[in-house]
Order: sequence, then structure tokens, then C-alpha cells
Amino acid sequence: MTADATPALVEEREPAAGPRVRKGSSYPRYLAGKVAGAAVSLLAVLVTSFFLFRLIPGDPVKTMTGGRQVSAEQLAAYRREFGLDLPLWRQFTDYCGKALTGDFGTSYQFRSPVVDKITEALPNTLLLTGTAFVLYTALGIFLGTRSAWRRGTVGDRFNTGLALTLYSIPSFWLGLLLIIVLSVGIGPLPGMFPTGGMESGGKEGFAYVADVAHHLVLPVVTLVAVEYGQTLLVTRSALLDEMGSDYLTTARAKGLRDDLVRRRHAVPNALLPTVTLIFINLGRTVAGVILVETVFSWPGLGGLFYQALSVPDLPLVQGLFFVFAAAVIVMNTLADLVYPLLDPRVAR
Amino acid sequence: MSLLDVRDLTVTYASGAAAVRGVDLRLDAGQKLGLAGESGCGKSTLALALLRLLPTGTRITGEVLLDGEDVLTMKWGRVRAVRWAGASVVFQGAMHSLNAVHRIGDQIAEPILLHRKATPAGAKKKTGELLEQVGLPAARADAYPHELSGGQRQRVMIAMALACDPRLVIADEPTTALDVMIQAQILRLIEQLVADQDLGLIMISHDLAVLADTCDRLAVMYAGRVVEEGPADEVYEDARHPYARALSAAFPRIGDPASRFAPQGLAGDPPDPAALPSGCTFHPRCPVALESCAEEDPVLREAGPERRAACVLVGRPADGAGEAHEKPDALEEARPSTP
Amino acid sequence: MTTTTDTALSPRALARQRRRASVARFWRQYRAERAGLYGLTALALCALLALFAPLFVGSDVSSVTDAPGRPMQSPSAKFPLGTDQFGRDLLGLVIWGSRVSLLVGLLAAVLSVAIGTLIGVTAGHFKGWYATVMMRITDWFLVMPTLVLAIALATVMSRSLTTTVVAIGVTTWPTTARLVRAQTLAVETRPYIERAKALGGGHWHIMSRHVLPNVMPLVLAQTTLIISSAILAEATLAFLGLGDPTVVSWGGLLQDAREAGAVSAGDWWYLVPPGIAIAVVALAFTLCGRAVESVLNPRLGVSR
Amino acid sequence: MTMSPTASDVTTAPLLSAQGLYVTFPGRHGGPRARAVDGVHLDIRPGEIVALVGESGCGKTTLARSLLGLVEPTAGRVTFDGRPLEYSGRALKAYRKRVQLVLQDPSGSLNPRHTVYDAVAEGLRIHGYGGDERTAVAEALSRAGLRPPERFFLRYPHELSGGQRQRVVIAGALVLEPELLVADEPVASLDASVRGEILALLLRLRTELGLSALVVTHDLGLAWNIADRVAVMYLGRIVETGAVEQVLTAPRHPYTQALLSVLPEAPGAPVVLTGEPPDPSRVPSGCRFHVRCQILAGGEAARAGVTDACRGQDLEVLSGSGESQVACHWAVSPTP
Amino acid sequence: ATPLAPASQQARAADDGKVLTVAVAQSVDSLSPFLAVRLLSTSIHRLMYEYLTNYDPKDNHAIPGLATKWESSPDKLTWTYTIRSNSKWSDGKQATAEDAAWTFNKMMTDDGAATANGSYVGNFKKVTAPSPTKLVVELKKPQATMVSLDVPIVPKHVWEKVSDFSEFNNDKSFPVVGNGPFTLTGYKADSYVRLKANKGFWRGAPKFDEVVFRYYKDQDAAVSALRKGEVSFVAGSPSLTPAQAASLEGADNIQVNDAPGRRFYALATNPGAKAKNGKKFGDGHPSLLDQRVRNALFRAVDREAIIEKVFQGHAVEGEGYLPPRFSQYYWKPSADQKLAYDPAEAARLLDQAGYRKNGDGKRVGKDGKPISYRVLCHATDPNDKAVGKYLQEWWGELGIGVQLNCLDNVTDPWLAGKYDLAFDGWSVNPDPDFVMSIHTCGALPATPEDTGATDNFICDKKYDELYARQLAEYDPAKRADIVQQMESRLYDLGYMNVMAYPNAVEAYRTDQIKSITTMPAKAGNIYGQDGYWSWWSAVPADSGGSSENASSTVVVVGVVAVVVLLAGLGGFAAMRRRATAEDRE
Ligand SMILES: Nc1ncnc2c1ncn2[C@@H]1O[C@H](COP(=O)(O)OP(=O)(O)OP(=O)(O)O)[C@@H](O)[C@H]1O
Ligand SMILES: Nc1ncnc2c1ncn2[C@@H]1O[C@H](COP(=O)(O)OP(=O)(O)OP(=O)(O)O)[C@@H](O)[C@H]1O
Ligand SMILES: [Mg+2]
Ligand SMILES: [Mg+2]
Ligand code: NI
Repeated sequence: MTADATPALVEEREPAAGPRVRKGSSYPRYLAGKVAGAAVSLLAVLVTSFFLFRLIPGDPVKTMTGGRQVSAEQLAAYRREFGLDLPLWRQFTDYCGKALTGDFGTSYQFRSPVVDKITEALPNTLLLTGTAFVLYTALGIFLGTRSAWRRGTVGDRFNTGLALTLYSIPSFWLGLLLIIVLSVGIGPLPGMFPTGGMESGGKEGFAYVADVAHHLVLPVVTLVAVEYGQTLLVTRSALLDEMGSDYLTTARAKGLRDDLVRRRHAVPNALLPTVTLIFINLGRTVAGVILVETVFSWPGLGGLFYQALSVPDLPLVQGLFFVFAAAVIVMNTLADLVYPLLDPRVAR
Repeated sequence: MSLLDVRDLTVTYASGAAAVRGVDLRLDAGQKLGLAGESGCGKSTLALALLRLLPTGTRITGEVLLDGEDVLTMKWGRVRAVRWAGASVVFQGAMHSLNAVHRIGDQIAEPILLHRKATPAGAKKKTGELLEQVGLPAARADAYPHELSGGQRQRVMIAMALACDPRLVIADEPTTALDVMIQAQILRLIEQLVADQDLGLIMISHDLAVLADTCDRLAVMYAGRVVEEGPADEVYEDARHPYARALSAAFPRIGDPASRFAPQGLAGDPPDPAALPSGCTFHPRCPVALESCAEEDPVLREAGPERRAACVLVGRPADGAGEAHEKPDALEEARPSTP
Repeated sequence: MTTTTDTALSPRALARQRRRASVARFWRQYRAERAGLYGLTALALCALLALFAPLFVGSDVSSVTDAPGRPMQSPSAKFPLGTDQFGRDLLGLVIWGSRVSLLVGLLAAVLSVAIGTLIGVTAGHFKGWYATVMMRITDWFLVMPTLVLAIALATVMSRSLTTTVVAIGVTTWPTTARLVRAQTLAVETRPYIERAKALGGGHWHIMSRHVLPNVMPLVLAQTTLIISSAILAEATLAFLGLGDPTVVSWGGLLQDAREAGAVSAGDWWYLVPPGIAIAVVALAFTLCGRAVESVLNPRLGVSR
Repeated sequence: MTMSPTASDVTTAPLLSAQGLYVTFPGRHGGPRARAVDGVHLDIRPGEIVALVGESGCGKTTLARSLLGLVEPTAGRVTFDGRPLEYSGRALKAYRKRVQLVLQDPSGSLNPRHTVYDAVAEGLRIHGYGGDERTAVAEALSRAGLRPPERFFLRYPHELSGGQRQRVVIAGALVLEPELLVADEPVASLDASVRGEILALLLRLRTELGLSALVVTHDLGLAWNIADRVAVMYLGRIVETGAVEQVLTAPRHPYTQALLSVLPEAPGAPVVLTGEPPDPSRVPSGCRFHVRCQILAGGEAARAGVTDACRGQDLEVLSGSGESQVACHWAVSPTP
Repeated sequence: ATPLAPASQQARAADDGKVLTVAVAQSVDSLSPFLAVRLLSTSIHRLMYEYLTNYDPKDNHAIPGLATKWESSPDKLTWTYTIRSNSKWSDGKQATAEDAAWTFNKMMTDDGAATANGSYVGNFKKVTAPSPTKLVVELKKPQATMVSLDVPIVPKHVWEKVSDFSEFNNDKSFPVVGNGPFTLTGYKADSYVRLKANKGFWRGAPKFDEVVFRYYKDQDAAVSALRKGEVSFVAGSPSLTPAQAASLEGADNIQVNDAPGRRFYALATNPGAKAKNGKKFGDGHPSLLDQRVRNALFRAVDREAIIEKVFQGHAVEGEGYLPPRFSQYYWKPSADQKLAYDPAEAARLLDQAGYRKNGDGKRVGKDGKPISYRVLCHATDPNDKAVGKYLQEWWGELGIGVQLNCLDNVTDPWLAGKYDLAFDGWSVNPDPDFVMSIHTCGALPATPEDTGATDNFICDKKYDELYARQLAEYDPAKRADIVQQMESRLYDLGYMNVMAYPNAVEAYRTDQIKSITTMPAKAGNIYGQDGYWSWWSAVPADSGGSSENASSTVVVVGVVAVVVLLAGLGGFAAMRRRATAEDRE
């Protein structure tokens, strides 16, 4: 869970049970099923996001006015303004109705449409998590493949050991250490990177890009460090599962070179669990990385969510929660749609 | 010079299991050799050893002369060239020997292209021909393995084995998992192909009856060793080695009153290749074991024209095998494995 | 023990003997896993430390009023890891904190695995609408971004250890449920289930005698792995200020360190040890979990 | 060699009887339903061994399972000892004390986490056996040929050879002292050399305990080895039945003939039926075998003038009684 | 030096000018003066817009802002402000009384516009601008804040076009028209706010060309940024921690400003929440209604220890209600009035009040149950949690349990009166009227449903009388005396126990800021002043030359080079492996 990296090792064996759908179904039917499932899930998320946060004790309107002197009439007026005077079910139907048209209400604390706040922060989050995602996925797959192929060697043991170790490190802690070491600088080591934020501001063109890239380094390094292990381990064990397979012996018997056996035969077969993980990770990129965003003052969705929760800014919280969950659902569905392309056994 | 000449081949797995222990075999072009023996006796290991396909850490000694060239001492590059082009394998369990994510056509064409036997277009054409040869429409090249039935997959494996026109085909239990009727189809197909192309064929099975029906010669393995070898019919009908005899007796002949209500088996458990019994490895289960069998490990010896068997009773002046044959009770009544 | 002749044994004794034998076998195989041994050793040390913490640090390490040192002292002979902002001995606190971190990790994992196993086994065994509903729920939890959900739960409830345990437990069970269900489905297709049915065994018999023992190894491995992530999760929640501020835990120490400004003040001794402790324990559990998994799961064992 | 110890006596009442049994499975994703068992009458008399043979996928296992009440038939009924089988949990439990199933795959039939003792005692525990469990288990094991039984008590399945595992499974069935044993491919996954041992055991149990048995197999040789009577199944239906000697030495149904002809040592040219096993979700009309029938293809049917009947006229379901019967227009036509 | 050398000396010249970068820990809630309530946003509005009046940085008295002078009618109901004619909007238009009138009128008529500062105009009857330089405000009843109307005056010609004031955030098009010392030129949520110096500002142009507020979620990151010179100033939220201050004190080129704060830090007691209509609500512990209990609790709080351990010297021990910084109102209890730290006396008081220890050493309430107080604390405030730990132990000694209830948002239980004690603290304005008013009965909510101005539901007749008297007193000295009497009363009541006056601990780089005005000038703070003095007055240091712009590019280039190098090495290694793999199988 933390480190946004739930039992990684666990997911290893998941896909085998997951995407292998029953034989005999055709792709359109399969597709329709998946999409319908996703729609149901989205609806469920909408329901929960509405009701879950209503459990936060307290009167949203009093919270919104922050304890300033307000008369009962004014409070009532606010309630009316935000539709909080309606019976709960009406609030819910209104909310759903609007949500379906992309309107998640107005943030209590920022006084601007939730959608605006989200679209404002979304690119920042995507920049951070997207960059990290690409890097840790590539690194994880590359090292995982090598590790599996040379299992038992010193290199493999070092690789998995390091990955497991980094994987066990709390990301926020690593971030803090990196700030001390690489940002503040210790001893002879100069502080090379900014301590936080996404940009220094006031820059344009190439300087701007360079500036953002400069700010991006440490958070991305932190994320990559704690995340690549999962991909590595999943790839490695998926590949190991395939290693003993007869079709690899067949491939070798055909006279294929070792690396061709790996690239052409082993890896494509072992890809499914990794792909599942990749899509899960991709879905999570939107939820951002609350911790890393906090440590590095990155102006993303995670931080926004955390801020919104502490108020609590219900419309914003609900909207963000929905977006987070929707991203995962959409990605999962996409993954389901991609499987058949990767593995013809799926969806037939 | 024979097509394949295996001399004193031993294979020991990294785990210490001596799966093949000193096997000598010869095979001429156009000949069909059957290799039988119970499960785990080392048949597949032997087959894999012929092309050096065993996992790293396995110790292999002896010689495997393929057209006079020793596979075991070749450079890897040469081994790869020999693989499939010189000798190909139809693996046990075609279900798993095909790569599930590639179309079968591509899989068949892969060795063709790899060994540069044809251009991509040529390979495609050849793939179609091969498929038709094994009785599948060429259009099925676009299918994925899971879209085929077990018998069809086995045919694909056979087509693939023939892709580079090898001189030798090793078929490892090509019919074991199949229904009787499909088994018959496949066997017929193999026989026909061998006859047409003048290949050397090694066919592995534990079904002695099937091998006897298909092959010219038959070798029976027990615990990593060939214990009997000879013309197929003779070995099946009249085996010299007690194990081979027990094995052939296990296949009832329908209509033969002797086997009606008289199933025959062989008591005892197969030996553990990591801890083989002393002396003749078969002696703990042997109904005609002598005391000396516990110490002396007999080598293959002549047991008639073109026949060899590894039993102390074979080739004795008072032909032990014959003697055992006169006491069929020793084998006939299958007994529970109680001491 | 001398080998009593088999004939004299009662079924109960047989069962015990058998269990001993299987434990011994498990241990023999486990010993072969070097990483697992390291993990186990580290864990044993931690567990001992946590269990006997009262003996050598005493519960007053966390007392602010009789803190022995000055605030933020760097490591010295008296305070091997220095002191915190109240002047408390950090070594003592880290040791003391292991109790909460391990406890929360353990409880959360047990909760999570218990829910997951229950739902997984029943959903795998009973087909039909029950399974469909359960799996929908599971899937739903599965797609929730866990940390987000845990934060939300921790916010909704009051700040206490129970909250932390529940928040972690409630958000991490679906993976277990999915795994257990997959395993249950696999077990259910095994002929011995059919045999048990043919012998007259009912649902309860099949689930308790056949399915459960067969998913147990998975559950065991899963528990170990989840403990590891639960410890990380506890630290995360505490770090985000969602833990109980009055108990000493590793994550709480890290948050204290950050709130006290230890990072920019360069008081590494405040920051580094709890982090290392978390990483070491999480790693140890992960290593153990993987070792257990590879011992108990022959499929993985073969391929390694 | 002695012959047929308890020859089938047509007059005794059957112990187990399937009457007009149909089992269909829902088709995949709206496809046509699979008629796995499609009208079967089958009687098993006390002390009789019946072999049910047929190629893969013809519905043998489904039939066996429905006899045990593990699948509920879509139509028709199973009677045991004259009483129809009830599908309530309690009735089934009582029934399953008297009828036992031995499955195809001995390794799979044993829970890898249960010792031999547990596996054998399981049935006793389920049925709340009152007597001395230990003695009962020991007895069952030794009867199944695992002697001395104590030596096997603590073994796990993986510590046993395939043959020993199958014996444990059989012991587990015997311990409840059943009246009937349904053995689904009892030796299919065993090595040829162990096969005979297990079959001999079944025969011995029949003589010692008077057990009746239905042995499901695709191996005709097995039927020859141990059965009194054989029923040949094709695509969910029994197409030929009768005493073993008669059916296997003088088959009347073209399908039985083909099956026998492809046996390696069979005399004459093998009749290799082309194509894959037929699909129970698309049962041809008329004689269900006609699409693959070599007699029809070879023109012999035409000579007998039954071509149209073969193609269009459904055949009667064979009655379950012991006498020799065949479901074939050509075979029953005056000039076969 | 290496290309990766730290760019420490950088008063960063963005394009051409000197930039003052301020690290802030708060995010902007809104840039609309009608909506913003957070300290950061209102400080920014100070820079963007001129208010009618301002506060003298030396002694906080009202001085001219947009208004050059003001006078009230004798009945204090009509106020006339003279608007200066030398203040121009940044788009060149003249700022006039019309703008001010429009601003106030908008707030009076539009609920959306009243969101943030509506309380100032709640009492206004009419606001008119008879001439461009004259603004007349008519009141319904006298209002003390007429010379401290902290309301940004916005340009009418710009804001007229806004349709929905409750949703307009003023953050879409830049530069934003204003007439303050700086003009808002850029804003990115949770990233930065940029303001450019207004060269034509009537009081004189600021010395820095630009002020940038950069958002750091993490205070440590902000401090690190200061150390590196990425920012010129760190305010802390609300102040730097002792550890940070201690470490910065030794650093080169960094000045730590440890100013006596304007805050008090107190322990509020729930006096039994009730509304003006007499309705009681909430669930405060009944024992707390006994003054002896409250005093006993406070006597068990070792303020010295709190100053020493929690604030580590960066605070002054709390006594009276108002911090010593406001010297004319500052009050201290006399020696015998003082509730000095004395646990034994505390125990005695509790015994006396009838709350005796039971067998387990726990004091039991009248209901026979052991007493355990719920203490409401701010989860985001480390001090609350730290002091809470001490309370647990101190009161534990007394036999009283403490349950720390730390929440991100305490508003709800607070307003509902669902707590026993709570950590409380207010920033005190130069005029103490507001912080005094929140303890009057008049501030109670009208009904439990309303939200009153009250802080923690204190309602004391005697205090209220004093409050009324000071309101009517126009002689500053006499008024101060009454205020002190109020403080004394509050002290005795024991509902508000001030534990400390935390210092405002902030730091800036002396190599970037040569001088900066604190407020009050002597030992004052820099961030969050009433007015724009600090940023307007800050003088850039001359040394700052190297531009981070360049250096960061260099660093990026360096990093890219390293990455490429590593990738190349990796590729090379992989190729070599490939070569050897030939012979592997
Ligand atoms: N990779 C391996 N490592 C160690 N032992 C092995 C390995 N592969 C096979 N063996 C052992 O070697 C022996 C021979 O195995 P092999 O697969 O050659 O038998 P087989 O005759 O082909 O059996 P089957 O008829 O079941 O296919 C067996 O006892 C087996 O357990
Ligand atoms: N649960 C089921 N759902 C749907 N179809 C089934 C099911 N079980 C069996 N079938 C189908 O019913 C037909 C008969 O299956 P059955 O297992 O009885 O055959 P069998 O004769 O035992 O074959 P084998 O010799 O391969 O064991 C097959 O086509 C099979 O696909
Ligand atoms: Mg083999
Ligand atoms: Mg079957
Ligand atoms: Ni507050």
C-alpha cells in the first residue's frame, strides 16, 4: 500500500488468473464485458466518493467558513448555495447528474470549480509520475529480464537484493535523504538540485524546460528507486516461470541464439504479468505520489488531495478521489483490452 | 557410416541424477528406431542430449556422432547449425512445445529463415506445403496454437520438425497424450513421412505395442540404460530381458484368452536415478533374479541375431531367458507389491 | 525421542507426529534459502528487541518530562543515537518504537489477510451470485488507490492505532482475496475435491479440510509480505500526520523529526535510524515471505 | 486361467441403474448446449464389472459423475438398489457411503497436504464412523495391497509411486465398504508396468468382497483384462454393449470395429477415422456416427440399403440390460 | 570550479533585475481580495492594492494609505476620508474615491464579494464618493475599526466586469491591475506568485525589482532552499523550528530574525458552551466549570519547561493575555495572583474542589468516573502535540487523564463545544479590540446553529462590563488600563491560560537582502506584517551577481551528460555481454 507499492510480489501471479478469460468468447463480447465492468466500477466509485467523505465528522459549511462569525441565516444561505440543504439522496442524484457532465462542483477553499483545480495540477503530476513511470518501467523490465536469464549469478543476486532493499525503503524517507545529500549537499558534495518545487518561475523557452527538468531530477530518482524493484521482481519471476517451458527448449532446438530465444520467445510470453503491473502503475500515475509530492513540494494532485482532505474540502476531495479511481479503472480496462493483442489465448 | 552413432553416452543432471548411463545406439538413414521404457527411465534425457539441449550444469560424456561429427565437442555455433537442420525433435507434449503467442506459421517458418533455407516468401510457401503434408490446410498457418486441438498441434510439431529437411527426426512420445484414434492418425502420418523422405527416425514411447507396430528396431531402456535391443517384432513378441518381457506382457492382446481376467504388471517401484540399486538395476523387481544380480551389473550382450540384451541370464550356455520363458507364472500373476 | 513402533500410535499422536515432520521438512527447505535466513535472523532480533524492550529501555523512554538529555544532542557515548527535540534518548525511542510498528504491521496484516482469505475462499468455493458480488467488491477495492483510500479512512476516523490498523487492513485485503480465490479455484478443480465430494463431504468439509490447508502456504507467504507493506503503510500514515501522535512508532519518529526541522538542521541521527529500521524490518519480512513462498510453492521452486 | 468368476446373470436385479440419463452443459457464451450424456441406459448388477469405453470427450466421465450424483442429470434418473437417487445433501451423503468413486488421476486425487492415513480416514470421518478408525484404515490399506499399512500411514502422496497412490485412493474408497465402485480411468495415468497391478487388485476385490464396479476407460485392452461386460460409448450415447468376449472379438458397430482395428497388434488394415473427436454441442442427426462412419463411406451401408436411415433416422436408446445390443442401422439390417 | 558547483550566491537576476524570493508554506486560496482569507493571500493583497490606511511600522498607529487623512463626525457615525491623488492604477488610470466607494458598496450588496471581509462592512449604512478625493462612509453604529479597515481597494473599471464574485479568483490574466508597491505578474497554483515592483508607487518604488513567493510544502525544504540561496527569505509556518533556527544561526550569510511574536499560545477551557439565547450545547467536562479545577490544571503546567523544551527559548513565558510586544496593553499578574507552577498546590486545589484520587491514583469526577480530558489539538502544529505530551505527563501526575485529539481541522468540534480543553492562539493586532471582543458574551452565537465570533464561549459579566468601558474610552492610557484589567480578569477566570508568546522565527540571506524593515522596527517580525513594509523596504545586497538561470542550465547539461555517459557505458557493457552470450546456452 504505501509506497504506493502494495504487495508487489503478490501481483506476480495475479494475471494468470485474471485476464485468461474462458475459452470460446469472442473479442467484441470480451471487450463489451470489460467496458461494462469498468462502467459499473466507475459508478461504484462515484457512489463511494460521495458517501465515504460524508463520514468525515462535521458540518461542511461551518468548516468552510473556518469558524468566522456567521449567522444561522448566512449558514443556511451557504447550504443552499452548495445544495447542502437538500435531502441526501437529492444531493447524491444532483451530484451524479453533474458529475456525469464533468461538473464536480466548486471547491470550498479555493472557490473555483473543482475541475479547474484538477486540470491545473494534473499536468504537473503527470510530468512527475509519467517520467518516473517510463524510467522505472524500462529499468525494471531491463534488469528483471537480465536477472531472470542469469538467475543465481552474482549479478542476479545483487540486482534482486538491491531492488528489494530499495523497495523496502519508505519513499518519503529516501526523498528526505536525497534532499540532504544532493540538494543541501553534505561534506564536499555540493547541493546540485533544487530542494523543491517544480520551477523557479519566470523562465521561458529552453531555460524553462531545463529548469523544470532540473527540478524533476530528485523526485524522479526517488520514485524510480522505490518503484523499479516491483517491475523487476514481477518481470523476473514471470520470466522464471516461463524458463522451464518446453517451447523454449523447442526454440533452442531450432538453433536459435540465446538472446533470440529470450527476446522472441521467453519475453513475449512472460510479458502478461508485467503488462498488468505496468497498467496498474500507469493508473496510479494520476493518483500521484502524495508522499513524494509532499517532500519535494511538487504542485500535483496528491498534494492537492491531501490539502483538500484536511479542510475537508468535500467537492475537491470527491472530485479528486473520483479522478484517481477512474484513472486506475480506465487503465485496468485498457490493460484488459491490450491482453488479447499480447497473448492470443486471452479473449478467445 | 551410420547416420547416428551414440557411444557410451552418460548424462548426469546437476542434481546428481544419473539419467542416462552408458548408452550405445546406432541408426542408419531410412531406419526407424523405437525407444521404450517406463516413465523416468531417461528416454527424453537421451533425446535432448543428442542435441545438447540439456540444462546448464548437466554432465554429458561419451560421443554423439551425427554423420560422423561429434555433437558433444562441437563449437556452439556449429551445434546451432546442426540443430533442426541436421536433426530435429518432436517434443513430448506438443501443447507446451509451441509458443502460445506466435502464429504456428511463423513458428514453422522460424527455423527455415534462421538456417537460411529460404527467403521469407519461400518460407511461407514451404510452411504451407508442410502443413498440407501433415494434413492441415495451409490457411491454418495463421492460427495460434490454442486454436488447434491436441492432435492438430502434434501435427504442427511434426511439420515444424520437417521444416529444414533434417536427416534425423527424434519424436519424443508423439502420441502419448492423444486419443487412440488420433494416435493412429499420427502414427500413420509419421510412418508415411519417413518412408517418403528417407529420414532416420527415433521414436520414443513407453508403449511397446505402438513401437513394435511402427519401428524397425526397438531398444528398451531401464534406469538410464538400454537393456534390450533388437528387431522390433522380435523384442515385442519374445523379449530376452525380464524387464522388456514384463513390459510387453503389460499390453493385453485382445482376443487372447490368456490375458482375459489376467492383467499383468510388474511389482515394485521404478528406481530413483539419484540412488540406483547396486548390481543390475532391475534386480529388486526382477522375478528371475539370481543372487549374483545384486552385485554384477550386466552389459549388453549378444542375444541372438541382431539382438542384444543386458541380463546375466542371456547368452548363458543354458540360455537363461529361455528358461525363464518356461516359467511364465513368475510373471503372469500380477501380485501386489508386498514383500 | 526413540521411535515408538507405529502400531501403538493413536490418531492424535499420528497427527502430531505428522505435523512435526512437516514442520521439520519445511524448516529443512527454508534453511536452504539464504536470503530467507538473513530475513529471519533480522526479524528474530527485532522481535526480541521489541519483546524485551521494557527490560532495557523501560517505558519511560517516551516520557518528555524526565527526558535525560538536552534537545537535539548529537550522538555521544551516553546517547548512542543522540536525542530528540525533547531530549529523549533516540536509541531507546527507536527500540521502543519497534513495538508499535511491529504490532501495527502484524495486526494490520492479520486483519487484511483474514478478510482476504475469508472472502477469497468463500468466493472461490461458492460459485454463483455470491462469488460475483464478492469479486465485484474485491475488484472495486482493488482499483482504489490504496494510499488514497487509507488516507481517506484515517481522516474519517479518529487518530489512533486502531484507525491505522483498520485503514491498512481494509485497504490491503483485496490482493489477498484475489490470490486466495485464484488458488481456491485451482484447488477446487483438483480431483481430490471431487473425491471428497464423492466421499460425501459437504461445503464446510471441503473448505476447511482441503481448500484452506492448500491456500494456507499462500496465505502465510502473503501475510509476511503484507506485514512488510503494512509497516511501510503505518510509517506513511504516521509521516503524513495521520497516526496517533501520542505513541512512539518509527513513522511517528520520522514525522517528529521532520516537524522538528531535523532535515534542514542536518540532525541526521534523528532521521536516519527510524528510516533504516523501517527498511530493515520491511526488507526482512519481504525476504522471509519470498523464502516461504518459494519453499511452499513448488512452481516457483522449480524455476529458480 | 479361470474365467469370469461371476458371469453376468441377466435375471438378477441391477444394483445401480441409469435410466434415460441426459446431461447437458450450458453452451459457452450462448453457443449450443453440450449434450455430454445423451440418453444412456445402463445397469450394473451386483458383483459385475462393467467397462465403459469410448474415445476422449464422449461423455464417459460425465456419465460416471452423474451416477455418483456429482452432476445432476438434465433428464432421466439414477436408481440404486431400486430406489431413485435423491439430490438432497443428506441423501447424497448416505448414498455416497455405499457407492464410491475412484478417479482417473491418482496423484491429483490425493490432497498433497494429507497423509495416507488422513486420506484413507477421510471418508470415515465424514460419515462419523463409530468403530476403531485406525484398524479400519489399516485394514483397507492392506486390502489394497499396501502392506504393512503402518509403514504408509505417515507418508505424503509425493512420497509414493503412482501405483501406490492409486492403491491409497482405492483403500480410501474401500474403507467405507461400498457396494459399488465407479472407477474413472483408474490406470490411465499409470505406467504400463504398474497398470496390471492395479487391475489385478480390482479383480481380487471383486472376488474377495463381491464388489460391483463400473470401470471407465478408453482402453479396450483394459476391458478385455477385467470386465464382464462392455459398453461402447460414442458422443454421449452407448452404441454397443454386450459381453466382453463378444463385443471385442466380434464387434458389430462400425465404431467399435474401427476402435479395435487401430490397436497396434490388431489384424488387418487399421480403419483410421479422420478428423477430431466429435463435438457434443453439435450432435449430427440420424445415426450420430454417420459422418465418420467407414461403412457408410465405404458404400457397404448403401449395399445394405440403410444409407438414408443412417443419415436421417434416429436410433433407439439401447436398453441397459445385459444382453448384447448394437445401435446401428447397418448392423441390425438383415445383410450386414 | 566544477560545472556542478553550487550556485549559492544568487540574488537571482531573472531577466535584468533583483529578485527577492520568499519561501512560504501556505498555498494561495484565492487572489481575489473579496475571497482570500489566508495570511499569504492577504499579504499579497497588501502588495497589490493600497488600503485606505496603513500601520506605522514603528508603533503600529494608523498612518495614511490611499487615504491621506480621515475624520469622523462627533457621533462617530459618519467618516470622511480624503483620497490621495498621486496613486495611479498600473494601467495608468487614476485611483479615486470612486474606486473605494465601489469596493465597499460591492461588499455591502453582493454576498459573494462579502466572503472575506464582509465583517468590516456589516455595519455600514452607506458609502459614497462625492468627489474623486473624498470618500464618505455612514455607519449604523460606531465602529472601532474605521482607521484599520483592512480592505484592499480595487479598481472599479476592472472589477466591474466580474459577474460572479464568489467564483472569480483574479488569477487568469496578468499583470493584475493594482496600485500597491508591487504588481502581480504571474501565479501558478502551489508553485509561485510573482510580483513586479511598481516603479510609480506613490510612497516610492521598492528596491527589489521583483518579489516571488515560492511555495514549499515542506518547511525543511524551504530552509534548505534558503541555505542554498534558492530563496532569500523563509518565514516558517508559523515559525522556524528551534532546531532549524539553531542550525541557521551558525550559517554564513544568513540572518535569523528571532522577533517577539504577536501571538499568544494558550490552553483554552470549555466553559460549557452556550448560545446567546441561553441554549447549552457541547459536552465539556463538568469539572471544568469549577475555577479551582481550571487553576489547578494551569498550576500543573510548567511554562518554563515549555519555553525551554518545546520552544527552546524562541518564546516568552506566557502570563497575561496580550504579548509583551504590545507594551502599552501588556499586563502581568502580581506575585500573589500568579498561578505559578506548583503541582502540590494544584493537587491541593483539586482535593479541595472534591476531585480526589481513587485507589488507582486517578482522580474521579462527580459521576464517579476517573477524569480524562479531551484536549483538542491541531494535527498540523508540532507545538500542540509536543505540549500535549507534557500535559499528559504533568496532569497524569495529578491523577488526570489526557486524551489528545489531534485533528487537521478542529473547527467542527470547536464550534460544537465538543471538547474539554483546546490549544488556542491568536495573532494580536495593534489594536487589541478584536482579541478582547471574542471573549464577550456578545460574541456568543445567537443560537447553537449560528457561528458566533466567540473564541471558546467565555461569557463573564465583569469582563463584559470592562469591555464596554474600554470601547467608550478614547483616552489611550485609560483605555490601556481597562484592557489590562480585562486581562487580569481573564487570567483569574482560568478559561484562557496563556502558556507562551512564541517568537516569530524567520531567516533571510544577508547576501541577498542587505536590509529589511521589521515591524515594529525594533525586534519586530518580517513576514505577515500589517502592511507592506518588509518587502517594500527590502534593499538588495550588491554582491549577488551570478545568475541561477545560467548555472541551472549548466547543471542540467551536466546531468544530461552524465546520463548519456552512463547509458553509453551500460550499452557497451550489454554489448560485451552479448558477445560472451554467444558461448552460453
Ligand atoms: N532437469 C533435471 N534435473 C534433474 N533430474 C532430471 C531433470 N530432468 C529429468 N530428470 C530426471 O532424470 C530421469 C530421466 O528423465 P526423462 O525425462 O529422461 O525420463 P523419460 O524416460 O523421458 O520419462 P517420461 O516417459 O515420463 O517422459 C528422471 O528420473 C527425472 O526425474
Ligand atoms: N462442466 C462442463 N461444462 C461444459 N462442458 C463439459 C463439462 N464437463 C464436460 N463437458 C463436455 O462434455 C463432453 C464429455 O466430457 P467427459 O469429460 O465426460 O468426456 P470423457 O469421455 O470422460 O473424456 P476423456 O476420455 O477425455 O476423459 C466433452 O465434450 C466436454 O467438453
Ligand atoms: Mg520423456
Ligand atoms: Mg474422462
Ligand atoms: Ni485554531
